[in-house]
Amino acid sequence: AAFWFFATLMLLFGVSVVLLRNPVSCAMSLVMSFICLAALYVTLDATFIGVIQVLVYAGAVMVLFLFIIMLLDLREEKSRRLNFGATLGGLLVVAAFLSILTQVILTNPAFAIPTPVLVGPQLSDVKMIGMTLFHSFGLPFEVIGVLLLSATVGVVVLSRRTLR
Amino acid sequence: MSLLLILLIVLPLAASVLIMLGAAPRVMALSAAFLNLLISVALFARYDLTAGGWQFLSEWKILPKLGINMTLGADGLTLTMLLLASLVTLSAIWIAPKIDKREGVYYVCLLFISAGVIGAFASLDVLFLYSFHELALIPTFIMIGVWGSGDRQAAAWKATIYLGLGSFILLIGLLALYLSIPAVSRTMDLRQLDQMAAAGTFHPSSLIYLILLVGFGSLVSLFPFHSWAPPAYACAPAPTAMMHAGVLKKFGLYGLIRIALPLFPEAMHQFNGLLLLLVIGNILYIGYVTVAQKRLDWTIGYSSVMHMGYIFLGLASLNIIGVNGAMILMFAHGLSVAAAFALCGEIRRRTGTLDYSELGGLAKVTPVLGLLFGFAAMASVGLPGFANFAGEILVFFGATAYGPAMILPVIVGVWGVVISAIYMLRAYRSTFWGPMMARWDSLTDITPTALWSVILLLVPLMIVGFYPQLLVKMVTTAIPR
Amino acid sequence: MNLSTIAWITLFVPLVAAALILFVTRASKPLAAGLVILSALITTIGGWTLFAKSADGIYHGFNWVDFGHALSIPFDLALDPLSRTMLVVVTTISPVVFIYSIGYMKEEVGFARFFAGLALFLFSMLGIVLANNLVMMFIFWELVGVSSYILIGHYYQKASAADAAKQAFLVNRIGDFGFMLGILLFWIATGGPEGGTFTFAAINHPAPIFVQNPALLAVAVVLIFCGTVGKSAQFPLHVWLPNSMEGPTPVSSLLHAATMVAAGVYLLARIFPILSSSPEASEIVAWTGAITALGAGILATQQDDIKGILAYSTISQLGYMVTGAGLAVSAALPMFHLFTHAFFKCLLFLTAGSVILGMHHEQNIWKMGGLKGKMPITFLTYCCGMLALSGCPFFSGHYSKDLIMACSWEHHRGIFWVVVIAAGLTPFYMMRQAMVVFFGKPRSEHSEHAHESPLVMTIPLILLAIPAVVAGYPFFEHTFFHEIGTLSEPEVPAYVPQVFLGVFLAGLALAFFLYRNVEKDPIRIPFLENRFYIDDLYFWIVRVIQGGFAKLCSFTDRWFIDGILVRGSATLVWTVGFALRFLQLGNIQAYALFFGIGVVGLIYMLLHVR
Amino acid sequence: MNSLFLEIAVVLLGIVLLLVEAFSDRSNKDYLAYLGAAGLTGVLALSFLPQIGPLPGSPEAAFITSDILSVFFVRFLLVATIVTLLMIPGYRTVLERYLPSERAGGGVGEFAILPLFVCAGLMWMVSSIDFIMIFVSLELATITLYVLVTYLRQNTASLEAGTKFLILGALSTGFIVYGISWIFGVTGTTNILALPDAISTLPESSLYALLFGIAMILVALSFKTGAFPFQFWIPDVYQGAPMPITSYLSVASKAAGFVVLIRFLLSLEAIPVLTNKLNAVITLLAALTLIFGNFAAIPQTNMKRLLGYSSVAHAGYLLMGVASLASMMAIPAIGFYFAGYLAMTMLAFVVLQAVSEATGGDEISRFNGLSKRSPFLAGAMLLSAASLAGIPFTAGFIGKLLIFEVALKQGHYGLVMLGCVTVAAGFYYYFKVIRAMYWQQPSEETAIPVSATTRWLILLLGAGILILGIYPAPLLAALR
Amino acid sequence: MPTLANYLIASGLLFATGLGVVMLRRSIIVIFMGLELMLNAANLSLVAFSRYGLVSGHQNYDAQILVFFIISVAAAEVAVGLAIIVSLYRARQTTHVEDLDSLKF
Repeated sequence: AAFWFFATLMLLFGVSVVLLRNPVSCAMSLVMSFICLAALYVTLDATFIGVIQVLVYAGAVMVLFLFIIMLLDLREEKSRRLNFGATLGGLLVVAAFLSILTQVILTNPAFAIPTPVLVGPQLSDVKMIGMTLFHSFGLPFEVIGVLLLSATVGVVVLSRRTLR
Repeated sequence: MSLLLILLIVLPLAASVLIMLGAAPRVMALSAAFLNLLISVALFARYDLTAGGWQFLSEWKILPKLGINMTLGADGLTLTMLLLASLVTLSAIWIAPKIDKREGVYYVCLLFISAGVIGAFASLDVLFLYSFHELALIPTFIMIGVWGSGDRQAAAWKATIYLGLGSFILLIGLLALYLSIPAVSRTMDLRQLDQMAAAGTFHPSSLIYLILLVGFGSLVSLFPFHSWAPPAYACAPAPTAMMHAGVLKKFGLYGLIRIALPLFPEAMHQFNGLLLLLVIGNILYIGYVTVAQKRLDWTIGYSSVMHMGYIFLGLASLNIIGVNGAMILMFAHGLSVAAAFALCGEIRRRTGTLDYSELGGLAKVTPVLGLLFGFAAMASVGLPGFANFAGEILVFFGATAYGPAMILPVIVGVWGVVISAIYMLRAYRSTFWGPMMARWDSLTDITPTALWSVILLLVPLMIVGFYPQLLVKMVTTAIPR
Repeated sequence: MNLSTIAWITLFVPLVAAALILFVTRASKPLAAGLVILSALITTIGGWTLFAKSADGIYHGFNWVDFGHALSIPFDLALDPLSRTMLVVVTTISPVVFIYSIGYMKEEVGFARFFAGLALFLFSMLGIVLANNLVMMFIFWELVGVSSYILIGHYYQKASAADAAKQAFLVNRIGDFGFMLGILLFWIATGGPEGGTFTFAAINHPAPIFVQNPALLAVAVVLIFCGTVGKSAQFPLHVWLPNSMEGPTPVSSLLHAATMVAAGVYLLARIFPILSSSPEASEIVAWTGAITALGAGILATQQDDIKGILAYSTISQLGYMVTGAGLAVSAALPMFHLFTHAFFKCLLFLTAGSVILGMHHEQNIWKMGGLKGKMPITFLTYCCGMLALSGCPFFSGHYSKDLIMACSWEHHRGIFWVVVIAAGLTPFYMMRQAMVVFFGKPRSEHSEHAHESPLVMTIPLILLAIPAVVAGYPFFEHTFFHEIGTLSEPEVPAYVPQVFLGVFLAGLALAFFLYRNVEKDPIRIPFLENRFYIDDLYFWIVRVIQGGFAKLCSFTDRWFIDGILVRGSATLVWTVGFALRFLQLGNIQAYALFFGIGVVGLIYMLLHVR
Repeated sequence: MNSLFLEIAVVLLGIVLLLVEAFSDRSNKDYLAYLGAAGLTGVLALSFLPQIGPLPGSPEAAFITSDILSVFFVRFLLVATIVTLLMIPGYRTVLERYLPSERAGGGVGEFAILPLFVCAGLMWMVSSIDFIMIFVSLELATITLYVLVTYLRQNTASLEAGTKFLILGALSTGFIVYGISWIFGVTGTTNILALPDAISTLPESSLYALLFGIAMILVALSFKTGAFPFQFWIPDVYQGAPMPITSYLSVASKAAGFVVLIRFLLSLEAIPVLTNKLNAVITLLAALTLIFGNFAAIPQTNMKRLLGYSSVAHAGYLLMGVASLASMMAIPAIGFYFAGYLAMTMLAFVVLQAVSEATGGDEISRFNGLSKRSPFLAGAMLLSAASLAGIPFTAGFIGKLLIFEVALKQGHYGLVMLGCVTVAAGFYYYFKVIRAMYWQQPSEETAIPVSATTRWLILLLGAGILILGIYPAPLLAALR
Repeated sequence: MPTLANYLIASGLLFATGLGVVMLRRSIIVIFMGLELMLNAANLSLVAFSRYGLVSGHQNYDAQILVFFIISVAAAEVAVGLAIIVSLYRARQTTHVEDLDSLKF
């Protein structure tokens, strides 16, 4: 039940990102669909991810988006002549992609399984993630660190009005 | 391990490096070419006929795992071609006119062509045989484009792309050949290849022969892969045309003799009909195309395409006589066509045109030039006393010996001699004989430099023409049993 | 000094002279002439010595090409009665003509070049005479061709001379086309790579294949005969000889009358045994000769150029020789006529040259007239030559011709009558020439002030006049020909010689009465003046047929092979590239779209390709 | 020595340089580039010490391996980065022109330092055997490259290139992530080496799902390697990006992409059901890439863009090699090809940088008469063009030779024939430069200055081309 | 109870939506949002897989770690991307893809 509710909601907001003209409303619907996504995570017992999702996306990312939109004060997309060829092509591609995807998913009985029950006394989600992260995923974690560092430097360089 | 052969290759390269570093271009080039001539004459003389086979061997390991090494060696044919190469090189550099723009580049290009072709002839390793030949591609491109005449850019493009494609097809053929060797004994060394073929331990598919034929053929301007040659030669500056038509072009034939003849006997028999068809195309069709030309340079360009037909006829006859004739013809044609292009260039430099309608009667003001051109023309007509005749007649004997299949080709070939007389005499008649236009009154006769550089080409031609056995016994050492 | 050395020296001395002139003494006239004449005299001595010593045998020089058993082309000299006789003819006439040339060419530019050419010719001609095998003969055959090319083209500034030289070379090449094929055929028939050969000795014994297959033999012989047709200007390749008169007169006299053109006949004599062993071939040869003799004779009657007349008469006489070769029982017969003809025809040309010089290079006989008083020596010597040629009894020509007649009567009546008519034409056109040139009154002021030529020219005339008269007498016949073969008069009815005599007188008389003091030719037959239009026909063939074919080839080469195949494919690639580049729209969304299409395509392919 | 240290050393180097840059106030920042180059050279030297991969069982062992491929390409990347860094001083004027800085040299320092992080990312990428690791290192490299491509903030071309790169790059990221998730979902692992076992136990029914994931990964990798139809970003981005970055993109990141592709395919090709499919797909990609890269390059007039197309073309030849992975000579061939490719492409870019520095543009016409204005540069460009076109005695020739050999051996006759045609096309567009340099007359006669660094760089790269072309044995031995 | 397939289809649809945004919208910012959608779709499927593909009864946390990484990477990407967009806007006063066509052909 929860799944159907949040999934439909998420998709509706997602689609509205395509349809809405005003960037601000796009951003809003984007974040809404992300929150629904977070809810879906929770239905999948991935509470930590759900929380992160809300924090990072609904928090940071979306703020960033809005901030930029305001900064550049982007009005509605100038309603230029719709390029039918491109639009049609795009829609066709999406449709083809979806059809293949659904075919792949539905033809596979392995995906038709209902939710298996989690067994055993398990530590809390967070603990598990933490342990795996720091036990076995140390190296990627470092890399992420470097990534963030160089991204920071890059952003600074790119957006300083003047460099010294 | 004799280093003379590698010296032959290194000298021009070294000279060109020095030129790049600022040495006097002409002096360097001339001295390198002269030394090369001396060395190759020495080699030619020092070759031990009684022993035969490959001599003056030297080897450098390049890709030992793949059985690819830089191996240099020479037998009679190689030495003959080396002699040809160094003769033409010296003559070409010697006759080169005063260059006002980028003299250095000019001579470097010439030297690179020379080094490349010498390396190709001296290499025992198929891969290097190929690679050295490619060395000439860019210099030719540059020379035609910069110092050429007429519609030079189009000609340069066409020749370069055509030859590039042709030689790449050739490379594929060689690779296929290489891969068709049992993996344990993969090698590109001609000697081992011959041994294997002789021992019958490997039988490359005859398809590879066709690929090689197309590849080599387009380098030799075998009909119908010839259309790059005439414009390129017509537009190239004289020395380039000399080097290319005289020596470089022979590489394709050399390759066929070295690779196709020993390794593809069955295939050559199998596809001889096809080859003969193309030969007839070369001799008869191109012959008449030549007759229709209206400019001296184009006539000679096309004639050089046509004469390839005889050489192929000799190869196709697949017997010692015919192949021998083909080899002698390679040498002879190299010298005679080089002389012809050299004189062509001299005329062009004086008159600025080679159009028959504007020339005529030049023998009056430039008798020596006329005389020399007469020699060159008569040589390419196949007059007895020049090596060309010896080659042609041997080719005819060889072809006749091949059997009834050759009746038509032989008749065509002998008729081709008439055709070449038609266009060559026409060329001579409308360039040097007949009434002369008043505007040529002030022309000066050939300079001593040019005179001697052409004589350098004609004398060996006549020596061999008078006593062909001299070459016969050399090149016979290269003919597979 | 042993004989072989003499032989070799005889052969190569002229070449040396030519080379010296070419590289050393190009500048000085006297040196050039001196060298050449010296060399010629040396050859004369050599030639006669060899003849006198009857030095028969094969003198081996070196192997020009040697593949051992498979093929070897030896460079040998063959001395036998035939070649010795021919040697005498060549070496005797040449120096005389050379000396004459000094006077004739005195004024000319390119004096040295001219003499170098003569020397080269002498060398090549001797080569032909002494060659021991077909290839050697072919080599020198080509060389005489080129020397004749050089000499005909002596006045290369004149378009007509240049063209004539070119034509001569090309027409001969066409003949040699057959000659070469013939050589190859003989070689392969005698075993090809298994010991095939082409020495005259060997080929004159019919090879087994030929014995089984006479047709093949006929083909082979006829192919060789093509060489003769070209060189000896037989129909249909006769056109070049009249045009070759563009060359200086000594050249016409030596090359194009006495020696070179006779080489064809010499070739036939060389291969006579094999030729006579093939009846078909012999008949073809005989008929060719007969037709040529007749046709050329007819044409000679309407020429106005003093040399033109002689040229056609030469062709006609060569026709006789060829007929003889076709019909005779031995090579002696054609050689005999060659022998006599060499002297009187050479003489006639030299007299003509002297006339031309006297007329300041006026060659049209209708501008001449009444020269007998002004140039007596020339006139007298001319008469000797003319009578000899016309076959007047007691003059050399009579004997040789008489034999040919008889022999043709014996073997082939048709040919006999043809030859008889031709024989009748000879005195007619010769008399016509004589009347117009020497008798009557001058027709131009050139002929008013004509003068006798200097001694350097007249002495050679006299020297030649003697053999022109006597060369046919039995003594010479015996000395020069009995070794070659029998010349015995076959048994013929009495009317044969009478007919011969009759037509001679008839022709003579007719011409006498027709051309006695006339101002212009009473009979004008355009068809004959235009040489049966054969030259025009050939010209048309060359221009339209060959030229058209050449143009066609060149067109297809330019537009199909190079145009469509080569440039076409290049253009195709270029176009594809040009088109592809427009996918690169520069618009992100277009890229995203292509990206998406790519994704879908890739997935689909990966899923469904087998 | 543990191979992990190399990457870490590079990162530390980067951080140190950042600090140095922050605390020194020299206006001329070239020394940073030199320092970086020197440091990397040190790392390169380290990489020749005997190394061991991560200890088996250690957590890193799940992500990183140290095999011939990684060892070779780590060095390759180091060299590429060194060359790029050495290009930067020659590029300073352009940077200063387009950077909004209060005083000279502002922002130049970071430009010289960020490549180090890219390098580290790519080094991790080439030695990683786990999709998670691949993903993060790939992103480290890519995101930093976004910044570097856009670096010339006041140059619209650079900005446009950056934006295109950003969006299309992010798009491909989306696909790779989605692909990873699918492969994980189907096989339960993200480790490439573990894939074959995991797949072997799969039921027939979930093959499609697996293929779907694989396809997604292939899409992303094709994007990295610039295979048609995912190459569209390449010409635009190459044309717009700063010169050193363009050369870096065309060599280093392409190489890393290929390495991952090779690892991926190597682990999959063993699986019978996949062999044919993958082979067909790669062959098709190779063919299309060859055609597009070579033919579309023919009408180009802008040298930088032409080099972009040429890099697509070379990707095509490399894909020929990838399509023949079954042959054990394939990897040496590809590695060798890359080595040669590095030398000749970077040489071309170095010369191009010098020329456009002097003439103020990247069009081929700027090379007109170069042989007069600077025979040295002209000679270098000639050499590089010859090598790119595949003339013997250059690295490019041997590379092509080896590639075509393996392709023939694997029976890709169609590809080989196509290859011939495209090579001929290549002759045309590479010789256009030669034509400009030697045939055409220069617009001005003034000589073109060549700084010492550039000169040495050119000599080094040129020597590399020739040595590899004449004596390839050692490198090939190292690769086998 | 929803099955794995439901989650996958949901994520697939989300992914497709993101793709659609990228291909149909012209404002770079919005396109960027589309890219975020795609990443999150991937995340959803990952989480779903980890929930359904249990190892010894526990979720497969590798996937969630990956999700965690993806989120952080995405954040960094957004930051850089927006910075690029800002400087683009500063230079060109546009965030419209169609204005970016100076590099083409």
